[in-house]
Amino acid sequence: MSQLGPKDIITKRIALMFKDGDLVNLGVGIPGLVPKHVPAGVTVWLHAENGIIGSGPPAKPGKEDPFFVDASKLHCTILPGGCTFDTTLSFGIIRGGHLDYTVLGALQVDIEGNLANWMVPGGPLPGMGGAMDLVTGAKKVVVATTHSSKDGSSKIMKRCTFPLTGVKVVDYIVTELALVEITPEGAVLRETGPGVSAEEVVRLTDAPLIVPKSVPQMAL
Amino acid sequence: MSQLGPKDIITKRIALMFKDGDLVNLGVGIPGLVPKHVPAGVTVWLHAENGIIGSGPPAKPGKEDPFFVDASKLHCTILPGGCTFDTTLSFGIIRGGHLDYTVLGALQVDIEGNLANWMVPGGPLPGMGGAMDLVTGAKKVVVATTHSSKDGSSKIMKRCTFPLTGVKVVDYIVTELALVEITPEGAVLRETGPGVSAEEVVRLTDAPLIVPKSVPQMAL
Amino acid sequence: MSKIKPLEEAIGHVKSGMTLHIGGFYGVGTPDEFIGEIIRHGIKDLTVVTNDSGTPEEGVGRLLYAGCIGKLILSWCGLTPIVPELVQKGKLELELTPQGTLAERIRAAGYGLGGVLTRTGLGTIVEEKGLGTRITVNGTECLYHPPLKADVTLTEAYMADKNGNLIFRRTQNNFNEVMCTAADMVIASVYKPIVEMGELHPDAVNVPGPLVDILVQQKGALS
Amino acid sequence: MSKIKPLEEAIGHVKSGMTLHIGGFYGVGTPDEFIGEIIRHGIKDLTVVTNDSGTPEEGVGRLLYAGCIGKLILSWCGLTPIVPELVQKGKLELELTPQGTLAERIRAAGYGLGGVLTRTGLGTIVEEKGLGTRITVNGTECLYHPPLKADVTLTEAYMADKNGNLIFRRTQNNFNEVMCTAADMVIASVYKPIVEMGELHPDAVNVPGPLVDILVQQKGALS
Repeated sequence: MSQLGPKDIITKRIALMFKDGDLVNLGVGIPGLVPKHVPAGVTVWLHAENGIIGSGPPAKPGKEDPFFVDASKLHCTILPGGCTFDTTLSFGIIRGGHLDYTVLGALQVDIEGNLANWMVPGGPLPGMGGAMDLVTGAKKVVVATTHSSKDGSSKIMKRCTFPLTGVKVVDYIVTELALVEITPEGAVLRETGPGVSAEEVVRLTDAPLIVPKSVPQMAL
Repeated sequence: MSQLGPKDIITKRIALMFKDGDLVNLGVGIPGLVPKHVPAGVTVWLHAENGIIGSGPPAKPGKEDPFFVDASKLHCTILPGGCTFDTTLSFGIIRGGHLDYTVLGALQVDIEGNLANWMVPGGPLPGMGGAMDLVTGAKKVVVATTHSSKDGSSKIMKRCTFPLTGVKVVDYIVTELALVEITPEGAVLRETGPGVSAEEVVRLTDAPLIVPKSVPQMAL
Repeated sequence: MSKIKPLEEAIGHVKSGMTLHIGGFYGVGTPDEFIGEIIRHGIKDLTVVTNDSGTPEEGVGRLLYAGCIGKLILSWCGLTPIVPELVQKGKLELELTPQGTLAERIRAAGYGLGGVLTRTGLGTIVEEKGLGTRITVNGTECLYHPPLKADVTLTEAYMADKNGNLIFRRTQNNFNEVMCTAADMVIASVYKPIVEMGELHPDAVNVPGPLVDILVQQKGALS
Repeated sequence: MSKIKPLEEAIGHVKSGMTLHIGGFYGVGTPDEFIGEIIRHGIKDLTVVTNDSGTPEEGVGRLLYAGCIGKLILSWCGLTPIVPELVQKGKLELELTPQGTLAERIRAAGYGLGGVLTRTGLGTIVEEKGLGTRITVNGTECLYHPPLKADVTLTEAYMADKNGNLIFRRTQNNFNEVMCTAADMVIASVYKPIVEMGELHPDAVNVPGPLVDILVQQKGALS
């Protein structure tokens, strides 16, 4: 039985998807925990919308470069082998299919691969930033989310009701209970979380999942 | 009476159009003579399609940079204040209206402002290179050409018959006999060459020109 | 004729009612002195195109709180709560645009293209609100967005020479480079002392000098 | 896993029938060793996208005279008289494209755009031959051109680090930078000795390393 908390289960499973040299963009929130789970020997290059590949750890206090922040507004550093560039190339990389993965949080996600993660109807209006570009352009779109909302309803829905970030764009949904792949046939339960049965996942999900005969647990 | 030969009349008149700081692209042939006539105190920045602003004189023998040629394949130098860039930005500068002038030769040019300068029907097929972009994008398109072909027919025609470089793109035609401006009303004779009368220009031109009451001679 | 001008003379070209491109991402690469000068002059009814609205104290947010902006075209305004207030009161027109589409719309204006064809935003509010128009090209559905040009671009650069060649540092570039191609007038606020022509590496220039009209030396740069 | 490979292994990825983007303008920025290796392997029926065909002895011209090319998409071929001969014999398909449109078509593929909208070529042979399709957008007539992607991009760079970050010198860049965004595989021929990561200035990089798959060190670079 794993000792990992829900967010670490989610982000460790996602970190294990990457192969050496992959280029990855991480959204705010849970996806920010992914880097600490990348296995030794695998180098993942982080991409930031404002024009960085290879953004490194936060700058030490007093050493902040006033001309250098990451996409979360943190004064960051650059790793050896990294580089910077303008917004058009940054989004060329995103939209041109050069990102191996984008990992994003969700307000809602559904079994058709629709994602809503930028706006709650009637709520504040922050703007979509680069999220619509990321879900449209990246080779693989991975949603990192707890399985249920605070009210107990499942985050994986039959159909999103909030304004969408992208239509039929999601490839994988990873929660602490399940790794679900969105396929043309439907949402397939590929793995369950540590100590969780397929039946349990199905019971805690408000949308039909395709359950293969054998569903392994995540190998974390 | 000017002592200048026909090509120097043409290119000196064109050089006098520029104001300090103008960005200019020069085609092959006669336009190459323009720089030597730019007046002292006026700095003109030359743009080359392959990604140069501020290309300077040819490199000295033995000092050629193998990674540096201008758009005529000559190993050139760069002037202080010049810079280099890729083809997309180079043509962004051309197509985005950032060139103050492009000066081009002509096979044919007509009073509607159509230009044919890249292909003789049945002749060799060199390709349009950047000429179609230049005539479409530059703020002012100036055609530099001798007034007549070798067979004695005028280069300024009623209607071009060769494959066009651009439709209704020419602003000025400068020959050793005339400076003609293409306007929505027609081709207006603005100036005559040194020692040439308006009547003479009209007689030597196979297309109708609008002749204002007073047509000054070029002030060279 | 020198391109280097005092701050007040440079910003004298910015008039009420104009459309401005303003560079910056979370304030990095935003020309702060220009923002202050616009507020000081009481310029109003600006259409501002920018990545984000910064905060009430930083970047384009300062213009919002000072009441200088009539229309805002950007991708993110999450830290300036005045935006929904002003929109609700009818005092601000807001056009939320995906960040990549915004950059390409500006580039299309600067590069003389007829517009942008992108799959980003298909089936979302971007299409529903008519910001992008669905068309089918080459067998693929896309949204068409028109070019987005400004009267004036306000940009910040790390280094410049007297010809206006600009070099940015790290993430200072963001929208600045492309915005310098897409306005009738480009005004740059330069961090480091402006150098003589020939002192910048010609291959390292981000924005060619002829695209830049006016250079303003930032205060303190010569210290 | 190192991106640095021997010449023969690198060009082993180029197969007959493929579409190649090949950088260079009058041979400057063209990876000469790659051209030689393709000829040596007898690769045929290539579709080559490039600015110009160089000369019989230089650049893409060598591939033409060696009979490696079935289709040529470029803006200029004035110094390779074999082109009209091969076209007349039906042995070569030729697509002449305005240089700026060619660059934007490649960029559209690399940047995930739906195509190019340009006024260049309106009313010319470009439209008559159906290379561009006239459409009206935003009240303006344009030609639409589809994106232009390659299986492999062959590029030359002045400097590179082991992550594949590339820097070009002077006019070596031309189509190289944009071509590196628009192919399934990018192979770079590097002039200067390839350096460790961290040795290139991060703001001076022209092509980010993750876009580049294979680096080949040019012969003599280590001398």
